[in-house]
Amino acid sequence: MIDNLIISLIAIVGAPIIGGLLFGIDRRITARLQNRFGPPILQPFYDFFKLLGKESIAVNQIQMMYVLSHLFFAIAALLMLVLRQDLLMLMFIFAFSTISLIIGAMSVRSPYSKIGAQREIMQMLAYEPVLLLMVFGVYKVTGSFMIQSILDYPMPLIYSLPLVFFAFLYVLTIKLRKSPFDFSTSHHGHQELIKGLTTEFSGTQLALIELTHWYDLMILLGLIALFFAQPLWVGILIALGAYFLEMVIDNICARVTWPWMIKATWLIGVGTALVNIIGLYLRP
Amino acid sequence: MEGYVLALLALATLLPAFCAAICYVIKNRAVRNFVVVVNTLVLFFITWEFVRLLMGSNGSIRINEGSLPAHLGEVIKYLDVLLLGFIGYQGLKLKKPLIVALTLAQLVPVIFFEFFMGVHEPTAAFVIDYLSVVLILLISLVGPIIAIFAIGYMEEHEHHLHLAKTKQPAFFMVIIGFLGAMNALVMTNNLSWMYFFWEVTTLCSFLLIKHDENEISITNAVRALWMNLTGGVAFIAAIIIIYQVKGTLSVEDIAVAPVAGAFTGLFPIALGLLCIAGFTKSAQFPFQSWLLGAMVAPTPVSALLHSSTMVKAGVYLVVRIAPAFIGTILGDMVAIAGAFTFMAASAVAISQSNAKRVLAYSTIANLGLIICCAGIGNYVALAAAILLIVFHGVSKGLLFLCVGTIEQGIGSRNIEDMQGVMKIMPVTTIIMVIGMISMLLPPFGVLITKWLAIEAAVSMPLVLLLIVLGSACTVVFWSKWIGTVLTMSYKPKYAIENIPTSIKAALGILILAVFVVCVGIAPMYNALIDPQLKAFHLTDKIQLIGSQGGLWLTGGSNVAIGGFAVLAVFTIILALFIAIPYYLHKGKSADLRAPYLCGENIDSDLRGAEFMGPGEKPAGTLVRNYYLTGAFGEEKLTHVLNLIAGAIIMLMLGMVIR
Amino acid sequence: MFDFLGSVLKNVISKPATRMYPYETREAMDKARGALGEIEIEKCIFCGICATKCPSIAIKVDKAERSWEFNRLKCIVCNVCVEVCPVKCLHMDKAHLGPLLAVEKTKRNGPPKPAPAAKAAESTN
Amino acid sequence: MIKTTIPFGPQHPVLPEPLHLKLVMEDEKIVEAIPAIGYVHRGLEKLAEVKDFHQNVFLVERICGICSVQHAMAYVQGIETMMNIEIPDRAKYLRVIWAELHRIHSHLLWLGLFADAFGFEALFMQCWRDREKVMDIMEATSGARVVVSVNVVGGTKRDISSEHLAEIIRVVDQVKEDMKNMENAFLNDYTVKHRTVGVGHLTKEQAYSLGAVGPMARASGVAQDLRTLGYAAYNDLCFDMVVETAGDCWARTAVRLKEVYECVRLIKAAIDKLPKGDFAVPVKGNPTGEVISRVEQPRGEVLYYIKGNGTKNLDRLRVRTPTFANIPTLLVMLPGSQLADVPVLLLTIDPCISCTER
Amino acid sequence: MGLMNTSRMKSPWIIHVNCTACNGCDIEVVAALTPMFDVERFGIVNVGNPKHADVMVVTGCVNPKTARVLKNIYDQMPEPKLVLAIGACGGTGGIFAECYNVLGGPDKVIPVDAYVPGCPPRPEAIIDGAVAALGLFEAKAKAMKEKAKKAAEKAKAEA
Amino acid sequence: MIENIAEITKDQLLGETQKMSGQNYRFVTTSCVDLGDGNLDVLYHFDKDAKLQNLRIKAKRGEEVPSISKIYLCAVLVENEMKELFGLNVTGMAIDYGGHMLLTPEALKNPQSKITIEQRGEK
Ligand code: NFV
Ligand code: SF4
Ligand code: SF4
Ligand code: SF4
Repeated sequence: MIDNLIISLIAIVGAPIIGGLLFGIDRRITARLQNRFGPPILQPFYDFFKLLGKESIAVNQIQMMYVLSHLFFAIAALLMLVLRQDLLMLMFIFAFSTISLIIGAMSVRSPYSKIGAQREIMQMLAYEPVLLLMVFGVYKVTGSFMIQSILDYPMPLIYSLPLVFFAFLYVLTIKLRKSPFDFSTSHHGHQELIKGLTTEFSGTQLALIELTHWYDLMILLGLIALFFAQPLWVGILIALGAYFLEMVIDNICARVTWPWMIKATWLIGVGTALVNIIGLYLRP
Repeated sequence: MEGYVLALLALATLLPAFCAAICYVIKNRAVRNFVVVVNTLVLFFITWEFVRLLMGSNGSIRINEGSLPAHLGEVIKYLDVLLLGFIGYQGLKLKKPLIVALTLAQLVPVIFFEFFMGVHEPTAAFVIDYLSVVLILLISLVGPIIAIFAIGYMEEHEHHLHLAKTKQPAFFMVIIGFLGAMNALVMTNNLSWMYFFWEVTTLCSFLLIKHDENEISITNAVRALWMNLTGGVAFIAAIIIIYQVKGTLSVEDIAVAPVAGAFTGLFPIALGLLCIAGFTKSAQFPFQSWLLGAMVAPTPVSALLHSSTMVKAGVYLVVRIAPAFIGTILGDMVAIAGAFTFMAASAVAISQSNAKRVLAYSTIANLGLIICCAGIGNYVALAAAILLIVFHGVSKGLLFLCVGTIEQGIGSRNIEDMQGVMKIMPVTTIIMVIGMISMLLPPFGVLITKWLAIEAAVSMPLVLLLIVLGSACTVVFWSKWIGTVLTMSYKPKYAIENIPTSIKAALGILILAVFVVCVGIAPMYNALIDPQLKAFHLTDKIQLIGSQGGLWLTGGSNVAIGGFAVLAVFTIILALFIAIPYYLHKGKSADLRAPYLCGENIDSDLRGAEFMGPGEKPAGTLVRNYYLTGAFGEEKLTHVLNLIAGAIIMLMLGMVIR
Repeated sequence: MFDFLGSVLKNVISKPATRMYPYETREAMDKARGALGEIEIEKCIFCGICATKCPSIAIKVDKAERSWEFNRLKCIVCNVCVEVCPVKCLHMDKAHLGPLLAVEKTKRNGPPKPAPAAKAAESTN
Repeated sequence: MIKTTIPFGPQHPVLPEPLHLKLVMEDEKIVEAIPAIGYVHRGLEKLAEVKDFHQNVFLVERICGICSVQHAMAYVQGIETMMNIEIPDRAKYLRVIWAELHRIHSHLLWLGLFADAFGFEALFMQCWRDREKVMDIMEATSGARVVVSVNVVGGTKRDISSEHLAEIIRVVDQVKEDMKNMENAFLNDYTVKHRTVGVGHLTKEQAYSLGAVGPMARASGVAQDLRTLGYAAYNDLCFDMVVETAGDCWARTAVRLKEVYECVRLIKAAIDKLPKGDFAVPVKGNPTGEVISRVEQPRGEVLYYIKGNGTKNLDRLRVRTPTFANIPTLLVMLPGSQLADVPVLLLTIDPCISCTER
Repeated sequence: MGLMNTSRMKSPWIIHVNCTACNGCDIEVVAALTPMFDVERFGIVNVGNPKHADVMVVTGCVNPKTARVLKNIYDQMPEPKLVLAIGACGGTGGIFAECYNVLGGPDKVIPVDAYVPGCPPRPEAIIDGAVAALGLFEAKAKAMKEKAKKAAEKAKAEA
Repeated sequence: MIENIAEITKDQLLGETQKMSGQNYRFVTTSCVDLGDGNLDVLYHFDKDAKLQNLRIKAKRGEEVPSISKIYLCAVLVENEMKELFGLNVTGMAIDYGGHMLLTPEALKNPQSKITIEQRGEK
């Protein structure tokens, strides 16, 4: 019990620090990929604290609540991860976090954030099945939904779930809102929806959304690491490698459109994951 | 003891019937309201007593044929014929040959079977086990609340229609009678009696849908009638076959796990027919259209049909006989059919902008999931099925009542018109949003059952894929609806809406129920559902236990292989609930700015919905939700989906025959 | 899909194209038009040609007051005044000028015009 | 059925310039798009009537910073015809060199912004990085990066020294090299093609009857480029027109990309043939009469109508810019497209609102 | 002074508002964001949304239509905020100051904190301007706090 | 000085334009010139194979001139502009901005016409 408490605390405090740093490195590397010098590595933290110090303005007065629930549920999902709980429920909790933001974005009357929210919903429509299928593949291999049992499983999951891993990487691009799938909101504001989902969030609210991104990143990287759970450091290295891959993909793709994304994700993501899973069934 | 139970039983069935009669005879509003309230209270009491008695018993409360008044069987037989006769008469009156034909298709076998075959009625006429009690709980708690809601609603409704003569007496009669029939249906152990109550619900629903007596409601009522009569035909056919094969009509004896070699011959077909009867009643694809058509009825009717009665009869039947086909090809096909309906209905719901139709499709989807779970038929799946019956009933009842209230408030049931309803009807809106969240998100029950269903469906990849795709679709239609009703862009002067007391009471009780069933999921599961599952004598290794404020799956060795601590997540929700009033209070209008409109807001009006358009003319902004009609359009999809669903059912029967 | 991969990877390993201004400044181009330099007011004869030729009306010359007033924030750095000045008392700086924190006009007053006045005084005398 | 209505612009990160559109949509399909302009209208044509005709060169350069060289060129050529000034040959060639350098910068700028419109940040950065090389050479030869002010009535303001000429050749060759990479990304990349191929299709007839000009028209197969008129030194440089026939955004990208190569060729040819001698002649007198002067801008044909009255002020200076002619194509292209394609379509006409509204 | 202030200085997010500019300044502002000058080194990002921005970069003069837009965008920015006016137009209206549809520089509509002269100013000059403007953040933040305090007191007095 | 210019009356305008369109000319633009005292010259420029063909009509400020946007849709912008800046009353435009395409309703009317001293004083 006490162990769990300590682990949770470390996760809650440590995740955003590492996540923020990773985002800083991301921005630096992205800059380098574009032949620029790039911002300091600590830039995300500067942004975060600056945002905390801004005047709080809002379009309606309970916007903050959605942001908080966006954050809380992301933390809850992270805790489920570090406490090695049910993977499937983790996905649902994680989805709750996103839905909070969607509802928050829809509750303000800005047309851009509303359309951004609609697009985010479409993204969920695209990636949710893949995430659930991934969980299912994990179960098929380990015989349990608990993350604990993945860690206990003697062989890295990647051996049995290579295609599922690929599908997950695919979805990761959507979840991290990287190009080519950055249409609900993009980290640089040059798109038709201004900032999409986050258009009407500013100051502290935006800071908290940033913070949630950091948690999200850690959760997703954690999930990647799970595929290589034995030994853990390989998992972490691969997770970082996957993140680098995302950065590169971000920089060599144009933004596609969401109808294409849904089609492609259901075909490629769901397809490959299914092939893998059916393979598992056929395997004696 | 026996006598007391008998009295309770009589009360549960006959009191509603009696109250119904009073409602019809004494056409006085005050009396009617009084009767409805008394009926409610008595039903609550009965439910409570049943639970108490069941807890004290060894698994079920049984009432033998012998202790019933003599000739009850005879009476029911005659009533049966009378009922069919009445339906046939309705068909004649409306000049619908199809209905007459379907009635005859039942009447002939019924008369033949009941009067000429010399049927042995089973000894245990009524067996009330945990499953029955769960449904009684649902029927007798949610049903009367909807009746209470109807008091306020119908007043307004009739006011709206400018009726010369009120039709409320008939309305309340049918509604309350309906509850009695449902109660009897879930308690009886006699298949042919169940058939009688089944047909009573069919008739009641027909009368209720027809209530407004305009062209469209009559058309839709007729559609509901013939579809359900089709199910009735399947039912009576199944009864005859079962009696031929098994020589008994006792549900208890039928619903046992098949011994090796028993699942051959005609018996599986009978089970398949019963399933089809269940499909029609619970509006599975391709029989979904009657339930959608039923939306024309006044909202309490929809609420009743969707939450606690009618459609639940269908899934009840399937779950009830599920042990008989667990692990067989029939079970697999039922699971596929259910999962397919789940996916199909969820997908079509995306394209709907009519709130009630969205709810209807969601109902169909959830019933599909229940049936799917019954088909999968392992320990976890059946637990999911029964839990979902409860959660869905409570939440859906609530949602329909909310939509009804909002519809009367804003004069539209279109989701697009609900933008900003938060300002006009804040309380109803918040209740509705909680209701919707309870259909979609953790830690509420419906999601937990979806989670259980997915965890249970691991043995069937196709079913799993369908569930997974379907649940992605549910996210779409719920979240856009929630977002729409919550739209508000400035500190509104909350005009707390003025709604009739009865509606307030109904909404209040139901929202409480939503929370109670979720918070109390572990005890509820342990007390009511686990024993039932034990009684099914399932042989799965994976078990479900309720502890630590949540549900946990365990493998053979008591190690958790999955689980969810509901209470932990409730803590977060609670924290958020504390945050709401804080931020409501904190937001000063000085901090509130109009939304960004590319710099062309007409003025700094906080409503911020207008911008300066071309030619210096003001224009309003508006964002409509996406309905993806290109991909998920109802007209386009329905035919295809119906064909597929029909094929699945044909396949089901075909495979069983082989 | 991966047509740009080579370019970005090349970018990662090569040095960024960024000029590290303000830490490193590059040399100003020859004849670059940075900003109009300080007027050599002693040379100016207040003929007003610069003011009339300036396309942006950034210069005001008051002959009587012997003042030359320049609005830096209006100047479009076109070099015309430099070209037309008969006594070449204006010149163009290659480097640009720093930001201003307020609108300010540069007003330069020439030294009082002693010679003709003295002459006039002499002649009357 | 209620339809989604949203404003797009005037302050919008996709477009650096203020253009407002009222978009009416069904889901994300545009059903109606009405442009509103006037956010950059200054009334410059009127101002030109009170400045003298030499000063007006600086004024018309500031109609727009992206195409200032050609604006000045069109203006001074107009005045020169009116006043019957024959400028020295060297000035003609110098004008071509600067104009084509300017065209390269404008096209690279557009390519970058276009890449940004479909969310390809790295490509945007790459284009602008290469554009900086052109800007540097501009500054070296003229003293300013953007508004170079090299054209004056009667010739050019300065000469280009032979070192700078060599430098120019080096730079344009380098740009050409770098362009090869980008060309691949722009024309072959799957995701890019997903966003450009078939988007904003205009047939040849549509393009012609809507009065499209420049790359817009040439991408639809309308062979029309005013450099064929042979003003300045274009007659001697064997100018090749770039024409594509697909008529969609992809074709327009292709036209502009290939025009950069053509510019490079023209610059090198001009430097090759650059005659020795003076680069300006003195100007006396004032313009009088009416004249129409046309020049091919990066975005297409610009038309100057100038009316002089014998004084140093003009009676009327009228400018019809290419974007002005291309905006009507939006009225045809936008309805029926997707919201996500709006930035792409807006940029595909290479909008320059400051030119449009003057 | 303090974490907050360092952060403010190190993370100025800009919104680029093109009023009635000739594009000369605009492309130089954009050029400052691109590899050669890369102002992201200072944490500057063009967010394009007033609700996220700290610094407004205005190019061009204002005409009646853009005056309206400019005011609106400025009002939607949260405090503390700065305005940086670019170019001759941004200062006084530049060469267009005498046009019939030009009101003058943006300081006719909103308070401007720093001006960058030039037509157009080089990206280097724009960087200089941004750096100079950032020095004003501290005072702005203080003023904001003061204002908030006063507002709170007033609210208390009313209550 | 301008080649290929035909002087026509404003009643001939639509017919002549129709002819131009029949000969497959491309519409370039119109130019409006204020001659003082409310007299306007309107030039219509057409182009075929880089050869210009011009029409010139004379009108008074406020006078009705038919729109050619039915023949050449692309003329709407310039006709709206003439209406707004010169006060030429162009009728029957395909898209009518109601005289507020470029300017706000509060702005000076017809700003590009020759403004007399008194009028300018108002501004
Ligand atoms: N439109 C336009 Fe221009 C060009 N090319 C010109 O006249 O850019 Ni601003
Ligand atoms: S032109 Fe030269 S001398 Fe004449 S006023 Fe100007 S600065 Fe002085
Ligand atoms: S440089 Fe040009 S704008 Fe500046 S003062 Fe001299 S003439 Fe006027
Ligand atoms: S200052 Fe010069 S370059 Fe900048 S907008 Fe004004 S005229 Fe254009």
